[in-house]
Amino acid sequence: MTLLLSMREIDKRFAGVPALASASLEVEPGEVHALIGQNGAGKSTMIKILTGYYAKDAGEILFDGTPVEFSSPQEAQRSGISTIYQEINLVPYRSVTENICLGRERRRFGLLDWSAMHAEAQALLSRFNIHIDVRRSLMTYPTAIQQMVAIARAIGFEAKLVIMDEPTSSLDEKEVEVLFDVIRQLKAAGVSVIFVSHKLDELYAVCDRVTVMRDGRTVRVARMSELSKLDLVTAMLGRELSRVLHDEGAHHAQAASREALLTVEHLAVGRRVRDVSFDIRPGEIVGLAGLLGSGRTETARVVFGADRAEAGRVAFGDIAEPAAEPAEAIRAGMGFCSEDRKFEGIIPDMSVRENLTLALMPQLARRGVVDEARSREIVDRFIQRLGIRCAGPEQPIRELSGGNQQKVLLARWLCMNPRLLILDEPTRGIDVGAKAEILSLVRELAGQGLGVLMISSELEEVVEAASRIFVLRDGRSVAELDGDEVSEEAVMAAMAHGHEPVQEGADG
Amino acid sequence: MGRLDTARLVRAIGRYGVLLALVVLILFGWLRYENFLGSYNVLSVLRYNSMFALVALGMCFVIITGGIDLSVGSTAALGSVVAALLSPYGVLPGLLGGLAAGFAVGAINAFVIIRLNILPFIATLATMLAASGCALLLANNQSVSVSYESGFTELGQGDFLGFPIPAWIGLVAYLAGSLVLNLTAFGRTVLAVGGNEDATRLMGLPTTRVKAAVYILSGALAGLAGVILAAQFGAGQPIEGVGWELFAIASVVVGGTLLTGGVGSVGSTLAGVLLLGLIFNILNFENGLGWISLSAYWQSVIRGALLLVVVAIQARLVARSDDVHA
Amino acid sequence: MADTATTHPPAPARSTARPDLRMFLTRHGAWVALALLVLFNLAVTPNFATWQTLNVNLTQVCAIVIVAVGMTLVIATGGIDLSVGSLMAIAGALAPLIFMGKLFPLPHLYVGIALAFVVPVLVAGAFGWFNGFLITRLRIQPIIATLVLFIAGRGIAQVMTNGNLQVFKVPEFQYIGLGRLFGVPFQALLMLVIVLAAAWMLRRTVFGRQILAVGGNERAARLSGIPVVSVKRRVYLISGLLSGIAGLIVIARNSAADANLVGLGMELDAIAAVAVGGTLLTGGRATIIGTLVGALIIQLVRYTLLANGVPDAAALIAKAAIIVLAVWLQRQARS
Amino acid sequence: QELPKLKQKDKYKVGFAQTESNNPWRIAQTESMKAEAAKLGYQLVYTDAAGSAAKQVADVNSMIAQGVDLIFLAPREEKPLIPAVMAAKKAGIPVILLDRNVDQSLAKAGKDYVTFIGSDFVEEGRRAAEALDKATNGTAKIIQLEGTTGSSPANDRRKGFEDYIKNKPGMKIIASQSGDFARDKGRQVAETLLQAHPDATAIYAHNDEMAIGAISALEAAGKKPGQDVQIVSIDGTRDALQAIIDGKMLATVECNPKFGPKAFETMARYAKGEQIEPWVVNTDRFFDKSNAKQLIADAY
Ligand SMILES: Nc1ncnc2c1ncn2[C@@H]1O[C@H](COP(=O)(O)OP(=O)(O)OP(=O)(O)O)[C@@H](O)[C@H]1O
Ligand SMILES: Nc1ncnc2c1ncn2[C@@H]1O[C@H](COP(=O)(O)OP(=O)(O)OP(=O)(O)O)[C@@H](O)[C@H]1O
Ligand SMILES: [Mg+2]
Ligand SMILES: [Mg+2]
Repeated sequence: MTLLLSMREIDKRFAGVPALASASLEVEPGEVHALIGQNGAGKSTMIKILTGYYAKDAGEILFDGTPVEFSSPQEAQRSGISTIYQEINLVPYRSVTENICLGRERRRFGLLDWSAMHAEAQALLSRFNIHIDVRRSLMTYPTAIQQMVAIARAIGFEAKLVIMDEPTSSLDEKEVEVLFDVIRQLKAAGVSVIFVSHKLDELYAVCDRVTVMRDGRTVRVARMSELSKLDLVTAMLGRELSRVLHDEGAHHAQAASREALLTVEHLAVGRRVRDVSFDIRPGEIVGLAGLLGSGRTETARVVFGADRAEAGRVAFGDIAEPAAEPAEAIRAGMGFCSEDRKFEGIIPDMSVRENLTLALMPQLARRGVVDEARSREIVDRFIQRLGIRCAGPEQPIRELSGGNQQKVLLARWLCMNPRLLILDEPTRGIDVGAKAEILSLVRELAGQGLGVLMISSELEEVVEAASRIFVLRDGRSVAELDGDEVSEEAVMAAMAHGHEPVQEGADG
Repeated sequence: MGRLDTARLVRAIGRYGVLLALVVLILFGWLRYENFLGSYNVLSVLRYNSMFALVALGMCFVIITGGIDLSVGSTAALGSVVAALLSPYGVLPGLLGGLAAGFAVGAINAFVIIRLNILPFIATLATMLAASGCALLLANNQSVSVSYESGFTELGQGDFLGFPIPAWIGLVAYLAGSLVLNLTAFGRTVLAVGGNEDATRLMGLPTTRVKAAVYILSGALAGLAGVILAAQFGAGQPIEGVGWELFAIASVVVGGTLLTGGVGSVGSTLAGVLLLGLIFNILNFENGLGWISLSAYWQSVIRGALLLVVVAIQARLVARSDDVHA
Repeated sequence: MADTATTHPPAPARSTARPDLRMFLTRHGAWVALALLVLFNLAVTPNFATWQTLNVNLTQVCAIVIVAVGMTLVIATGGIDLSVGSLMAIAGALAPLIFMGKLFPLPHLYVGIALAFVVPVLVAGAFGWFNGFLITRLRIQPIIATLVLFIAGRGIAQVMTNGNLQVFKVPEFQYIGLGRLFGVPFQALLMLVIVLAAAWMLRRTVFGRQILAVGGNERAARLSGIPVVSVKRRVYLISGLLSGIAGLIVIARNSAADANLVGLGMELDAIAAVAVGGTLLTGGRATIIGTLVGALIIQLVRYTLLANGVPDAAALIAKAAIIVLAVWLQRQARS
Repeated sequence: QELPKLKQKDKYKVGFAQTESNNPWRIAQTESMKAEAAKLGYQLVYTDAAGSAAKQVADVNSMIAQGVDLIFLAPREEKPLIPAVMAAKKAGIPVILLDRNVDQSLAKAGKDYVTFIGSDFVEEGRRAAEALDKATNGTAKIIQLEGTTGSSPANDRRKGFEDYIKNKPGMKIIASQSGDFARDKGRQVAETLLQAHPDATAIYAHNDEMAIGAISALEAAGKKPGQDVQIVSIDGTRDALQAIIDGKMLATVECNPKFGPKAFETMARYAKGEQIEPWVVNTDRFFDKSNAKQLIADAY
């Protein structure tokens, strides 16, 4: 069979630092091809080179049998390569329709035919079981919807190859299932798919073959079925992943004996959070589970003082009032790692060091002057401890791979020694090795008395890490699962009970 | 149900806040001053402000892409000089000459911003200096008479169906502008580029071309304003146009367009132009009442204060409509 | 897993081996441009290599640099301040009113002079704070918020003086513009102190870091506990204070305060200096020393064109070309 | 069409369209107009074009809309104000021009507007050159500080001066740059030009403000104004007269801003039906050390 895509011996350096060294990738027609590797292995770079976003330093690319060198994503798209990039790359202020239809507008009498385009957008989204008002601006929808819009946009183009760079990192399991159906439909229609993900189970569910990258090189190409999970991980990391033990029972017992660290009662904000109550004790990891849009993020933001509560009580330690500003919450000993890395997390032009010590600055300063030596020492320690892959602490954070940025943001809060840490999708886009590392770190800190509120769309992760789980549905707490009750099935049941497909705007 | 309706209302007021302010101001003038809504005053206000309207239209497109064009004032001056120099050869040469001059400045802006990768603020600040230098050189440091024989002055001083020709030109430009922004792929791409340029590029849209186009459009419209300037006042004026860019930016922003790009409306820009233009007119009428003979200094204080009131209200409304659907 | 970083081959040292011309230009573009200008003048301009030339250029650039330092901080937070020129006019109009005893009777001339140094600067600062208030509290975009005082501020100064020129001869007050310390113009020393203090502040202090964080990503900064609102208000306040100082220097130098003209067009000069110096106009990155160099470049360009008799119209074009060239040099290797 | 007539009334509503108010001269002019109107009890509609000819036309139009009886117009420029003059004529409102005229090929005094009251910028430049010529015996290396580039006083004062020295072989302009009619800018330009041309023996400034700036530039460069370098300029401000008394300046040609009395007097004459001459000449005095001391009291 002739190959649809063949990238050979690709080299790419950024300011002298190699990101790709003789990497290769081959995709057959009509297959779903997995591309995996640790954070910073070069997957996204490989894709951006293919679509002409970056220029390669060396190597050749054959697409559909002919050598190509796209100079812009536009050109790649015209040749039949449709791409969903890792960071959601859409235009937040514009409507959902525009985000889907830009670039292939419907026209009537030479002018845009809005009604046809709205219909088309609606139709595309309904393939994903999403029924929203496509006229509203994209930014009014949560990350997951935005991700689906990006996917809908990409498959809306007539393409021979669809590239998905971590499309599932902000989706929950239901949505992921829907996405897989769509991928299978694409495959049946003879379209090839490149699928990047850190969630290994997903790969086994849809992918035919896999290319494993490590340090900018291609280290393994195989049929998915021929490779066990363990082999896959070993190939990725270059060594075996020693399973981190699940010592939940121990600190669970310890936690139960103490006073509540955080108590939230009947919290309400706008339409998203109507009546949420939960509590966290020191040393305890509490999970907040729920479907997309159930109000978890909003709840967390209010607790942290980023948004104002309309009703309800938040008590943290001996403070009875909800914080009015994040600064206040931070002073009281809270940390909050936002789900939106790009817009609420990194400060792109600042170095890794400055990003990492951002929240710590007041403590690092003596009479307003930053103690650089201490900051350097702390940063070095955390780069070591979390295995952050960067050229050095002075590298601008925007040059880091997505996963490594996430680790820096985690470190921003860990270095504060907080009493309570709120993690909203903390392992989004993080490779298996690092994920295990982060989870064990969180557990270790909890062992030292840190309270953790963990929000994650990966049920498995929540269930594994948390000793108690509160379930939200439509902005209300509907269940509390403790100790032995915690299981994926139980959470799922609580989440879904009486659940109707989330619909928006229908009642407007 | 009721809640949603108020939400919508607030949003609508936010969007049409300028319009509301405009209506209030007109009512105020009508009640307070004699002849304020007389056809003489209305038509001459329209005739005069049509130049600013054209410049603001171009600025609106530029700002929507997240850029800015400080060169419009001196581009208009340059356009007026070129048009005046060519006016003896007829209406068309004068018109095209002015347009071409504006087009050229716009193209230089586009080149400097896109090819040399220099921020719009600085690039257009430089062309603002350069265009005014060119205008002075071409005009030999003096105003250049237009030809009164060739009919060129009709473009600025003439009427069509009892309505000033410059106002017609402005009206047509705004209709076309609104059509382009809302009903063509180009217009939508302009909005997208302003919303998130990188994403738009990754979405496979021709961001470079669109950006180049808006600067050229802005230049050409400024050139057209220059043609009207020359025709309306019978002279190409190399030193006119000072502060036009700020007037245009203010109109666009008062109209509710975000300077960060991505959101904007052609119609409310026009309302913004009329609002700011009327403030000058009203101050002149106020002086005529004889209650207080305002010195020019108080006038600028009042203008600043009025601008503040308008943008503060606008900001409030936008913030509230944000809260509603954020 | 704790040693992930070390399982990778160590990243090669970042191209220290290659003395790359492009890298050099990026880092020192502004200095290179300045050096080229000086060389050009040495070769072409008559009587360039004299102390008096240095003196003339230094004293002419002081006001711009002082204002541009404030502008750099404002721009670093992602804002802009168009009102600087008007604030200079207000401070400039107020000072003579005070020391000439027109506002309130003075017990002693020296009291008046002391107040004339302090009050106008504080008033300008208060107006700067007002800018910050509009931007943070009413959430008005900086360019428009400061446009308000750009328009009204000069009007206020004119109203205070009824537009009249205030002429004075008060050597004690004029020391700020005419005095010399160890043979160096006092205003140049003042400028140097301000530049160094601001540069140190931006690099070393928490406040400096906060300014850059707010400019780099406001939402992230807020979620990291940075008091975004107060950081912004403070930079506009500083910009106002510095404008006030610059206003005093200008009137002292001229023995006259002219509310109509003091600081006219200053905002564009200052912004141009900031940009030529290599500060990103979108915020998040800034260099004070760069701004100093940028202002020197612009000053020297002006000097060169004047001294060589380039007609004003042509000088405008040349100035434009040089601004573009200088900024382009900076951008070269960054992309 | 005939020149509009003015009815005789007790009280008039008159318009005064000022060009700008950013310099002492303009402020003195406005004050003089306002004072005179107040004295006569007339209602004055005052507008300020902030330096824009186009806005000034719009200002005149708003006066027409308000139905004033007569318009005093201080035209920003010769050509672009023609439409304003014509619009007023069409609306039946007489116009009197102050301090600058409009292009005579397009509009004529006595036909399109009543008259022009003012002095002659070209003549002012010529008289300044003459004074310098006499003081230096026809030998001078001159630095010229021009007014705002493109403005008509700058162009005319330059023309008058340069025309005069054309046939004086000993008088040469060695540098000429714009100081924007402003003291600060004038000083900075003078500082630079003196650095590049240390051999200069005279400075001609298009107004007094720049001349004062030049004096402080000379002092900063360690030269003696009035001895090493002669300075002539135009306007006749109090500061300039003081400088003449102090021996720092050679002479200044008056350009009197106090238009009020003459303007309203001319208006009254016109209302009575008198035939007005096309140019009501402002006789400008000339100040040097012979008369500066006596006259400084009524300088503005
Ligand atoms: N613009 C850039 N400038 C400098 N270095 C870069 C740039 N983009 C990527 N890199 C570097 O290239 C390497 C590969 O990055 P890439 O984004 O391709 O990783 P990835 O495999 O997609 O990782 P992840 O799973 O975290 O998304 C990383 O070390 C990163 O730091
Ligand atoms: N499938 C959907 N269809 C329509 N609207 C949705 C959907 N999912 C979420 N939303 C919107 O998002 C709001 C809640 O978002 P929020 O971020 O608070 O919840 P979340 O549980 O944290 O979700 P996420 O996991 O995406 O962060 C809902 O009120 C709704 O307006
Ligand atoms: Mg990636
Ligand atoms: Mg969430």
